[in-house]
Amino acid sequence: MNKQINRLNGGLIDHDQSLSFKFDGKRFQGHPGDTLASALLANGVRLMGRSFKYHRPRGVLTSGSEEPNALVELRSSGRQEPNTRATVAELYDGLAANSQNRWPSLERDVLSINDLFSNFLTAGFYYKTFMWPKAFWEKLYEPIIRNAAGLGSITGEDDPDVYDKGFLHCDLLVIGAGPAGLMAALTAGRAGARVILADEDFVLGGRLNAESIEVGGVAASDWAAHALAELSAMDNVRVLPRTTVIGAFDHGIYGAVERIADHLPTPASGQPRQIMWRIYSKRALLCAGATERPIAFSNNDRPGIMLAGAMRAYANRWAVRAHEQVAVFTNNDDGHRTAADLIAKGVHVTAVIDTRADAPSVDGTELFAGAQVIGSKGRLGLNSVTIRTDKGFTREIICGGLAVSGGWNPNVHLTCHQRGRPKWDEDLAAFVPGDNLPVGMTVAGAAAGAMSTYGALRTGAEGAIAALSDLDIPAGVPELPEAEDSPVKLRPFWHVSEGKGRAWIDLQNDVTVKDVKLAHQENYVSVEHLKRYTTLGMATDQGKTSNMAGLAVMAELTGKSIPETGTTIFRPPYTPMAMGALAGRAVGKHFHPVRETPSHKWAIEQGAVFTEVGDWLRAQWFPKEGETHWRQSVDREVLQTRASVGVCDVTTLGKIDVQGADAAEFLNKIYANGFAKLAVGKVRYGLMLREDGIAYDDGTAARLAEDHFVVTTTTANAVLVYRRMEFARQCLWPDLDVQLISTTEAWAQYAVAGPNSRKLLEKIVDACFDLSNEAFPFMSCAEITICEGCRARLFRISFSGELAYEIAVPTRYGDAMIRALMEAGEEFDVVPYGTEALGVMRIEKGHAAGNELNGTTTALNLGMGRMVSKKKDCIGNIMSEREGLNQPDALRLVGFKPVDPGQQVVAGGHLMKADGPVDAAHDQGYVTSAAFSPVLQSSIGIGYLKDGAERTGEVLRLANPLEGTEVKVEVVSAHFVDPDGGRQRA
Amino acid sequence: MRYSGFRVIKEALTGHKGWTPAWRDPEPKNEYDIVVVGGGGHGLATAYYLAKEFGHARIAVLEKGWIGGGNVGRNTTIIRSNYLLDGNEPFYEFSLKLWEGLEQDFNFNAMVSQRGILNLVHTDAQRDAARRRGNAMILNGSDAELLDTAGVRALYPFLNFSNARFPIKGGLLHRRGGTVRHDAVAWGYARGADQRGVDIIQNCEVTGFRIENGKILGVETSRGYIGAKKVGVAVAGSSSRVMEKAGMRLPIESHVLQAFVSEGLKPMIPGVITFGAGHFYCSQSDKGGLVFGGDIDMYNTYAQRGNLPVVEDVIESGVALIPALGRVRLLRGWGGVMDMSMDGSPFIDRTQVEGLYFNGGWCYGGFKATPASGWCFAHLLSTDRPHEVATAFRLDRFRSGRMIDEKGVGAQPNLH
Amino acid sequence: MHKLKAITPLGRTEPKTDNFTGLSITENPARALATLTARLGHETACTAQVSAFIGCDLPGPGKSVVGETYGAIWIAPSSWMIEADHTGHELIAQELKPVAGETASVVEQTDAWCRFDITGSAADDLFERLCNVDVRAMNSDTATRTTIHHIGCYLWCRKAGFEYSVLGPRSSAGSLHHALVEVAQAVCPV
Amino acid sequence: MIIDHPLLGPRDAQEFVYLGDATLIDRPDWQAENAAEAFHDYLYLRDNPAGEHRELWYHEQGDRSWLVVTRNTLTHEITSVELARDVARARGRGR
Repeated sequence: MNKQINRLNGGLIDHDQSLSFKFDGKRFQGHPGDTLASALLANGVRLMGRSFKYHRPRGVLTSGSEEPNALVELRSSGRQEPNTRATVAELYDGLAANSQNRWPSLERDVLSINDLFSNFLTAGFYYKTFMWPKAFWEKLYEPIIRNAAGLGSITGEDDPDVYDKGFLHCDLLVIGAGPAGLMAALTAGRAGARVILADEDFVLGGRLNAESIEVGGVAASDWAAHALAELSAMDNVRVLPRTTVIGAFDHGIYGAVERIADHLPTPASGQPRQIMWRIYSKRALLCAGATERPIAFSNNDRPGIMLAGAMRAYANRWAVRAHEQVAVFTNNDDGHRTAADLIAKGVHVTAVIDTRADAPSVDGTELFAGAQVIGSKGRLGLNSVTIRTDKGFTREIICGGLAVSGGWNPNVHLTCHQRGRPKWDEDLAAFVPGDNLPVGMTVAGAAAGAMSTYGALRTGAEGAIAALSDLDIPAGVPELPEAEDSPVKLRPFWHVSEGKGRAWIDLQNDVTVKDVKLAHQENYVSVEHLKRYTTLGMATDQGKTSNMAGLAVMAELTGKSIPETGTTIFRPPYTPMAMGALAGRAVGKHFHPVRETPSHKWAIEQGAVFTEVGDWLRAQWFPKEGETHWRQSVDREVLQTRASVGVCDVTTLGKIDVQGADAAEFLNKIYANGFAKLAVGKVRYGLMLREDGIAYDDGTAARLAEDHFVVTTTTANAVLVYRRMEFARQCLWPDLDVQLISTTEAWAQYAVAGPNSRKLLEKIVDACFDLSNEAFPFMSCAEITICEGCRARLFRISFSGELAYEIAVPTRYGDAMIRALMEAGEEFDVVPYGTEALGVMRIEKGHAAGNELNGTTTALNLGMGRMVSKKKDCIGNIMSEREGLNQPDALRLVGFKPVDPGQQVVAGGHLMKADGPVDAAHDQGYVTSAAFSPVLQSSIGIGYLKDGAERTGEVLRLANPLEGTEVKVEVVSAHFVDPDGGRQRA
Repeated sequence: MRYSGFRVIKEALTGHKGWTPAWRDPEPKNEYDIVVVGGGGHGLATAYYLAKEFGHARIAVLEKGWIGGGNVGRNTTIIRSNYLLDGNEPFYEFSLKLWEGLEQDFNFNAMVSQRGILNLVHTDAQRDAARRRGNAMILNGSDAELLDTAGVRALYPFLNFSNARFPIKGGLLHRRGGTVRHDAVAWGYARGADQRGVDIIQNCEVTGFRIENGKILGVETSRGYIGAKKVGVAVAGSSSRVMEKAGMRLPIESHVLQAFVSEGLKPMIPGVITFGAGHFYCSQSDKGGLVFGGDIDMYNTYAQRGNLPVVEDVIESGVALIPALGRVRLLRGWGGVMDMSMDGSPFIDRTQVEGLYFNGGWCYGGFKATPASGWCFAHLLSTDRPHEVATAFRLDRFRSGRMIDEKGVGAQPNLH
Repeated sequence: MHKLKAITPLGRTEPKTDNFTGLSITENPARALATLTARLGHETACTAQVSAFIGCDLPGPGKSVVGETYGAIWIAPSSWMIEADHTGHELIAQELKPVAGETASVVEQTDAWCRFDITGSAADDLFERLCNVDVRAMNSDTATRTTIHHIGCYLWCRKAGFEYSVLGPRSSAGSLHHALVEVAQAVCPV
Repeated sequence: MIIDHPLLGPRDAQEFVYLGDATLIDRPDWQAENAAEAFHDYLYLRDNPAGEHRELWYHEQGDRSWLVVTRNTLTHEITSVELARDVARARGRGR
């Protein structure tokens, strides 16, 4: 058991309770309130990771979500999370993490050899080499690069956790719960507004918890806790800790991820790991604080070198010293706070090095004003830094920790998510929110450049009042607590020029000052080119601590100002977020909802095999005992239907109820063929075109009354046809009296097909209805009753080509009806058939379906050219006349039979002349659908052939080079079975 | 300067002092033979081939912002030649062949990596369509293989085979498809063009065309008037805005396509996978990030940003296909503005203005087309005749009814 | 009575109930539904005649009403879903058509929908994780179309914060039920 | 995005299906002499403005109203939302 050698007293951790955790297999102790990073530091662990490119040893740089260095693999198997920032990973008992991007161990990483060759591996070096020999890139160079690159790994196992999504609504969304956010939420909450306060941390208060200051006469962290207690007691305020607002989207919509269970070993039973909230806000106040930036100097990346504010936060909040001896390197007064706080905590501060010659004095340590750090020593952790004093001498300062402060950058990220640009503030030497903010967003606190505690409290309150006043919610001006209000005193200083080693800017992607210089030298000067060429700011931290320095160096080189040099665009998410949260519960079997047909339960009892048709599950075939191959089942279903009778659930076809005085006129415009004169009690096949003249959908329309039709659509197009019909009704012909409503789900509909279908139905349909061919001929429809009074609809239509009906009852009776049909049909050996047999029979009849209606074919191609009326206004008829669609050799739908009956016609094969070449230039067409016809005992197919109507009898080659087959096929009529349609009219 | 491994070593040993600018920043001249409007991938490639293959001098590329800042700088890096229709496939096959020799040709490592593209199929109808497409590809000289479930599993064992809403029934594998380091394409062409004397002029926005008697004379720009014998416009994403200045209305709408990258991971996905039951495709970059995308945001926009519903839609599909992705973190999303044409296919054509040529309508497929687009546009600009693989990309094809509609969804750009 | 025996949308003979701490979810197949859509130019007459028949005013956009026998939800301009007890009013469409006459189109919709009644103090917590409706601001007697896990539904607030009905497509009853129950488990910790 | 539905108030754009330019309401006269050319322009050519755009959205997961939304394609600001049926009548598509 290791001792927590760097643990101090106090802080916001529970010293009385211990948590046990492992890092790289080694066991440590921490306390509730710790992060993995604070606990490791407490245990004297400075080395936490390896950099991306050179595998340099790295330690923690920050105490927050901007961390570039301390990335670990947390948890294991399906829960393994690579690239987890130790600085925000909340410690729990049993936590296990491993370092990453190293082999075999963090201390001895073989690929740190890259560092020796770093002079060859400068920015963009890979664009200039690895080109010869040509084949070596994919075979040799690239695999090596890929294996060396990447950071952590996932196991590839399924993530076992679930994620929720949710939707929240508020008047005011306050992003960040530091002094500004808390004061804003208090102000708005007290005014009665609906407020959401979200903060990424697990203890709210922001820097109030990291500083040794007082607010309102009490410790700042106590003030934060009191504020939070008041907010939590308000019904109109929702406080979301552990919640990162990841992006600002249009019209006041924000995305936020709440981490429900990341601080637990596993989520509680039934609980999601995280919730992705979509927040609809009328106003938003960004109180996201600021991020400290480092100063680059030679070898500024050794473990132990961290941001001054972070080192202070570790001491004040987490009761951890970075090391027993630390030094401070700063260009501003805030760095001095770190020295003072650490000295007060009894840490030995060996020096304060301030780049400013007029630096304020310090107590308790030595001040080097006007000095710079020009180097550092220590292999896996910092031992000392070398400084150049104002007098030009060098001195070595012993320190195991160096606190660096180059000033603070307001966290403007979310202000830029809608492509607003921040503007430059000379006093802060930083970008502050620009004028072009997302609509409804304002900014307060350090994010707005108000860097003092009092400034944050004040602007937070003012921001809330202003936002609510937009919404006509009066809010009282709160009494602001007393707090420090020190001005920012800083002299911009970005990097130390002197030094033998590399000065690191982007610590994760290993981008140095020299790399920026090289980019400049090669004219990658635009900030976007700089970023892309050097990879600056493209790591998991998205350059939160590095982008500014990169810009500053480039500005120096070009002689332009920093704002002239530009800023890269911030994009969502604010910090990396688990993809699981964005997927929510729509994964695995629940990726899409399932639609079940009315006979679903019955079909399961029959042992049916199901297939996905859109979201529907349909029975594909019904295997019988002894059948070992699906073809046996399908052949039987087809043959028995054609011989006697079969039943198929066809509920999935779209049904649209069309009523109104102008219903017939409306359908006459929707369909290419005529509907005005369809008699009541009759059904007609209808072909719908798109406005561009291409066939869109087909189905039937049944006229139940003068002013009442029921239209069917294909399963796939049900929603789309309904949408188009609404468009036609509302936008094209707004004064036609038509009412539309979908009734797809309301009716259970079964096809009853085969020569015995009438006999079967006569047993079901109530006796008062005459089903004889004379009384109810082909293409009739009627509202009837069955099974002693159950209301039903009967249509005499046929997809199979047999004498056939479709019968519909209210869906709740659909299960009983399939059972009744089967029972009544027993004497006829009735067979249930699935989509496969349905498909075989329609191919045998040459009926077009989805494969033929593929969005590029016209009525002419389908052989229905004459159906398109030229004598009326209907969608698509004008554009169907374009000459390119009416070429003499246009594709026509025809049938194909293999010359050798033992061979197979394949859908997707291309047709070539029997004696011509096989290539694209000589392509004659393609087969769209194919099946084995048990009736013809042959493979058959239908498809499109150039000038096909005139080529009956021609033998072609069906080329399928994809699968290495070629079959001779004969062109035949697509109507393989009963071409004159006698059976369906019987 | 020629790039090579030797040169890299030499420079490393001599303090990297010898590297020269990858391209110059010249002042615009008063007049050029050919002005290419648009310093994206297509514009730069056009200039490169005009100089290299068609022997032209006095060429300028005018770019409103920084070169390579359009879709060549914001895409999912995929190259492929797996189109169905004869109007398209020969063109994309030509493009793929150019990719295969590109790096040696322009002496810049763009990391062309033919790691294979797999289009998954989940239904029998999809398999039929895949077979038709695969055959069309082979008949046009490209490559394709039809895999069954086991074949897919052998390549990608971590896909959802056990608990999928839409089970994987196979896939169409196009082995020569792959990925390219996208920014490097722009830089490689820019450097190659620059070395052949092309003036690449950044921060130079074209504000108008000077046209007299139906003939182009030059372009008005934010840096003054520039005369030109011929002007080629290659500004996909902004085509309508630019061509409107020449009085043209186009069969194009602008839409935003979002794309995403995850945090870096150790190698996991060797090739490119396209889901067949949802909007999701994915590859892994050499740096380890999973690069993925899905559908466009559906509404007309010129804003280079999208909204949450599409982000969620894409990632739902991603996690449904690869359940392990739930744990992977999304690092960054971005949006690029697409020229969505009325049939989903592009234009490389003359206009009614003599000497004014148009290249656009690339939908979300412009990146893979870059070499062929540049070559064919250069061919058209140089010879006034379309290149043989680009004869179908005419602006008047809707008038005559010769659409090239791969998806078969008709005149609705957001569905292509 | 005819011989065909009904099953519930979840495929059962009796409706299913799931109970959680602070929440119950009950399948309700006992309501008959029909859509009523006024014909062009007959909007006023339709509203008057049907309102008189059902004994309460047909509600405006976003609203619902519950009368003694009939209830109504606004679903589209000049269009309502009318509901009544299934046992006594299975033929609700046939009851309404003569009342509306030529002023409206009436379509039976009973079995187009499955319905789940959700009652309990955790109802708002449930719906804020299911649909983008501002459920905490929803008033009693309002109804809105929304989507729950990609399923188009009506969310009907019968008593604000406490009593809701969800009407979803009958074919997706299983998926809708799954969504409700899974999230109920998450918002109602045992 | 949020579309302020004229009858139902603010609704997430996700509930809607987008079609395109509102000129799709102005379907040409099928009997006009230049019908073929008019249909070509109607169906295929677009202003595609960078700025204010009148466009058609369908409230599929709502009340099935087609709406004409005036939205800026650069900023996404929505300045007006009308029922498409009213717009269609105003443009003379009524009887």
